[in-house]
Amino acid sequence: MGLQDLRTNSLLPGTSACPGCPENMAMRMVGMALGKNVAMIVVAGCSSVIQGIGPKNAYGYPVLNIAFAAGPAAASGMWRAYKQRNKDVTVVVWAGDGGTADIGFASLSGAAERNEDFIYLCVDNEAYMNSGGQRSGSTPHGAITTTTPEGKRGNKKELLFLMLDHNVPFVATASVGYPQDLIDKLKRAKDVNGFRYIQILTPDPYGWLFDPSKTAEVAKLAVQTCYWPLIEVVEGKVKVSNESLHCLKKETRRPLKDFLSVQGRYRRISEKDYEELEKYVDSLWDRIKSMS
Amino acid sequence: MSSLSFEYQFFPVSHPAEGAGGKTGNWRVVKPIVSERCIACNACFLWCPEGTIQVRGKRAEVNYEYCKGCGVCANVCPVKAISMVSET
Amino acid sequence: MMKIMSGNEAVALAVKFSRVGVVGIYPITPQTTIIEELAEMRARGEIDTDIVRVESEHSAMGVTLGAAVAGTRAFTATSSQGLLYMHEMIWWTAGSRAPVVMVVATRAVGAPWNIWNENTDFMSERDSGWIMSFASSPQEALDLTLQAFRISEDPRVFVPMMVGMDGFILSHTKTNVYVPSQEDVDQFIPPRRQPYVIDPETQESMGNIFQPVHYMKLRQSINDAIQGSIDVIKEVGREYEKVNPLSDYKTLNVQYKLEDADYAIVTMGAWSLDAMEAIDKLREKGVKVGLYRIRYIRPWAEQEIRRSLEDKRAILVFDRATSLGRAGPLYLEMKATLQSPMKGVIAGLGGVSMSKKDFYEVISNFIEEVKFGNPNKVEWYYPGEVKYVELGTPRSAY
Amino acid sequence: MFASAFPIYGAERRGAEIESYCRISESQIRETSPIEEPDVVVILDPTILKISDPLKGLKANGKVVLNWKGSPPRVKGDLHVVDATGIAINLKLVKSGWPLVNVIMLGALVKVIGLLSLDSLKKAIDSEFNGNVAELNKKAVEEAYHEVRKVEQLVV
Repeated sequence: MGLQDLRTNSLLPGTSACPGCPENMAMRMVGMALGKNVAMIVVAGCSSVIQGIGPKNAYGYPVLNIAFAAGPAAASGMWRAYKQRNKDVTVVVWAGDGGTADIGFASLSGAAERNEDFIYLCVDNEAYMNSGGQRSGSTPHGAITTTTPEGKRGNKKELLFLMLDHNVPFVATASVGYPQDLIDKLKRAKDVNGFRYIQILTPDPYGWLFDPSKTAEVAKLAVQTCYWPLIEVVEGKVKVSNESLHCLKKETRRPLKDFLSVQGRYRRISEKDYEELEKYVDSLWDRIKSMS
Repeated sequence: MSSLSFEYQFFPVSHPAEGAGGKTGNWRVVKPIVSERCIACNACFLWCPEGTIQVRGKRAEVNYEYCKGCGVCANVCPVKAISMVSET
Repeated sequence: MMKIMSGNEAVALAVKFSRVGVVGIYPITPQTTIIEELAEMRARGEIDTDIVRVESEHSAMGVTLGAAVAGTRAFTATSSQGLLYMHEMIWWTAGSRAPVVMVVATRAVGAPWNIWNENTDFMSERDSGWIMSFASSPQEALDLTLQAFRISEDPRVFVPMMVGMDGFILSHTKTNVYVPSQEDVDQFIPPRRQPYVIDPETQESMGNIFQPVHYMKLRQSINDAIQGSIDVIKEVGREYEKVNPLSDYKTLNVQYKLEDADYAIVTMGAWSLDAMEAIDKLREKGVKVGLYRIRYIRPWAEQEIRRSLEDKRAILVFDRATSLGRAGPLYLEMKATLQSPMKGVIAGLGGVSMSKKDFYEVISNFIEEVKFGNPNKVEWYYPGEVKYVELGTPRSAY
Repeated sequence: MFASAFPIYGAERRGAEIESYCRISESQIRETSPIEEPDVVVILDPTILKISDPLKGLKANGKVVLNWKGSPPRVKGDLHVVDATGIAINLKLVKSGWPLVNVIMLGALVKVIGLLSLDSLKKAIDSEFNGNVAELNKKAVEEAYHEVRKVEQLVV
């Protein structure tokens, strides 16, 4: 399929997003992958603002905006309503890492346990960016946020593994640095029944402190340095994307500092913090290897 | 029931539309200019956060009404066909 | 057909008759047997309702709202802590203007733990933008739940509606209930109507940011729809007589021996019936006292209340709820409606029971106060043997 | 006939004391509060007599229906006893180790108050239970109906 055929307008020009917004990139890719028959639930976050001012809406999908913690629950009601009305609609929850790892985790976990039939997309920018960049459970060790000016102590909450432990049919990670990989995963997810979880790395120029024109590059660096894995787990079987295959061996990984040094949020990390982050990457891949 | 007036009824409902966040072209300080080096590869289309650049025919075209001038397109262009030029 | 059943069973039956599409449920005493009954009905194949057993009340309302905006009839029920945990979603549902129905089996709110009846949980939602009615018997719980679907799905209204009933006292009391036929209910409740449907076909979205003035207009719109629902409620009530010929819903609120009364007492919920027993006793002694029972908190039937009560010599308001630091919410509403001398009594909190004797005593004292003193005050009443409560209060040494 | 029945719960724990009330009337029942002066008290668990005062407020000629085995205790009121526990165990009406005496006691109650027939009690059982459970309960209430006996007490 040529790229020109992928122009489902999931997002219309003139959004309220900051320039260079990675969430908008991801939203456009969702449109390219899932086509028209989609209904969305957007929980509190940047995307509540990005849609712009009613009665206009910058998203090309019908959206139920909803309170922070209620996305997975509302989606559970929504797909069942479509089913009762004999409508073939893909229900998608769109949430940030705060909505996913923190305030919304109970309802996410509940919906996953019930194997509700929808796609949950977590756009992970590793902090509460909509309220100005406060730390979330998904903020990595050492990162400076407005509430951790000394750098966060403790690692990122491992949502990937937490969701895998729910034994849902489809779990994947993706990065806006690699659109084709994300689009392919979304297309495959669309054809799976039951609960599907995809966590998409969306590097935020204003929270991570880099030039907004570099959003795509930073999203690639995260994958190249193996900080962010591109994997897909279907029915318990792990598949590592081509872009991440080099991460399986420590020797072939690109040095983590190539990813960290382009971001202002790591400007104060010590040698020990750096080692801590390297250990995080090692354990991440050890765990992925142990599953395959 | 048709005789009753429902004029007081108002619902928080919206519809897809361009410019829901305003005429965002005004946000720009630099603007992307596409040169003849463009090979119509679609990389800019794929990554543009606003959907304001599309390949028509053999060259990418920018929708300046809404382009915010973030410069992502210039960076992802494999042949450096897009340059960011000051608005002033 | 008459059957013996509890308030919770009656509500479950109403949900069945209303052909609800999706129910989001989470257990909490004393509401739990509603959802257990619905689950049993589903297991027996009596209903097609999709029952979602969620992980919290917040999610129960989330499911209910999601299903409602996507085009089905939706229901949930809760109590006390659950209602409070759901609070955010109750407001979100009100703002979304999604017609949904919820039953609240009322219960005290902790701390400390208390599972018994009190109406403060229910009353604490009165600013949220729902139509709120309160039953006084299992029969009324059934009737009001059926009417709630009709009222909230009326295009002149399009506001969610909750039905309250006293926990245990109604939820668990088994008594005679007139059960309507499915055919009559089908005639009464038309296919679902709602203001918008979130669906790829309609491309309608709900709830992104609106300008401040649009937000304010929306709030006013909800306000006007709730106030305007008074006519709809009466119209629906009259039509409901075809479903239950024994019923009387011509007015929002209910009177008993009020017309020639000098004194009026105002109540809400199950204990209104105990109060009626006391009124009969007082009438036997020649005391002209009558009862006005509030069946709707929102909308507040201001004119109806004025018409019924403005000629009374004095009014006594019973609250099974509090606004701590002020007075009972019913008393405050009545104060804002009428100029008459008025006394507020707060009683029956946390499961303290009020018998007809207690009502007799409180009402008799009140009439004495009107005759020989100033009745305008708020009193906390402890009945019978718990009149004097010894409190062993430990104090920390600071 | 009108009826109204309701329990007073604590949190749900097997074996803890609970109270439950029932009113029966020719006319609509309005009172919702606990009964303070009962005409009849039914006691399912005899040990309650030692730890509490279930007969408080019992009317002067009020009746007591007590689940009891052996020589009956001296209590106020017009006492009737039946070994409901024995009937439950015989018929294997036992759940998680607890003899289920509540329905059985209804058999005795129906006999003592004489307002309702044994047949209508059986009908009620059929509307509440199915199959073998319904059959066993009907058998049990029949036994209780016939076995309940009035205790002649000396007025002290």
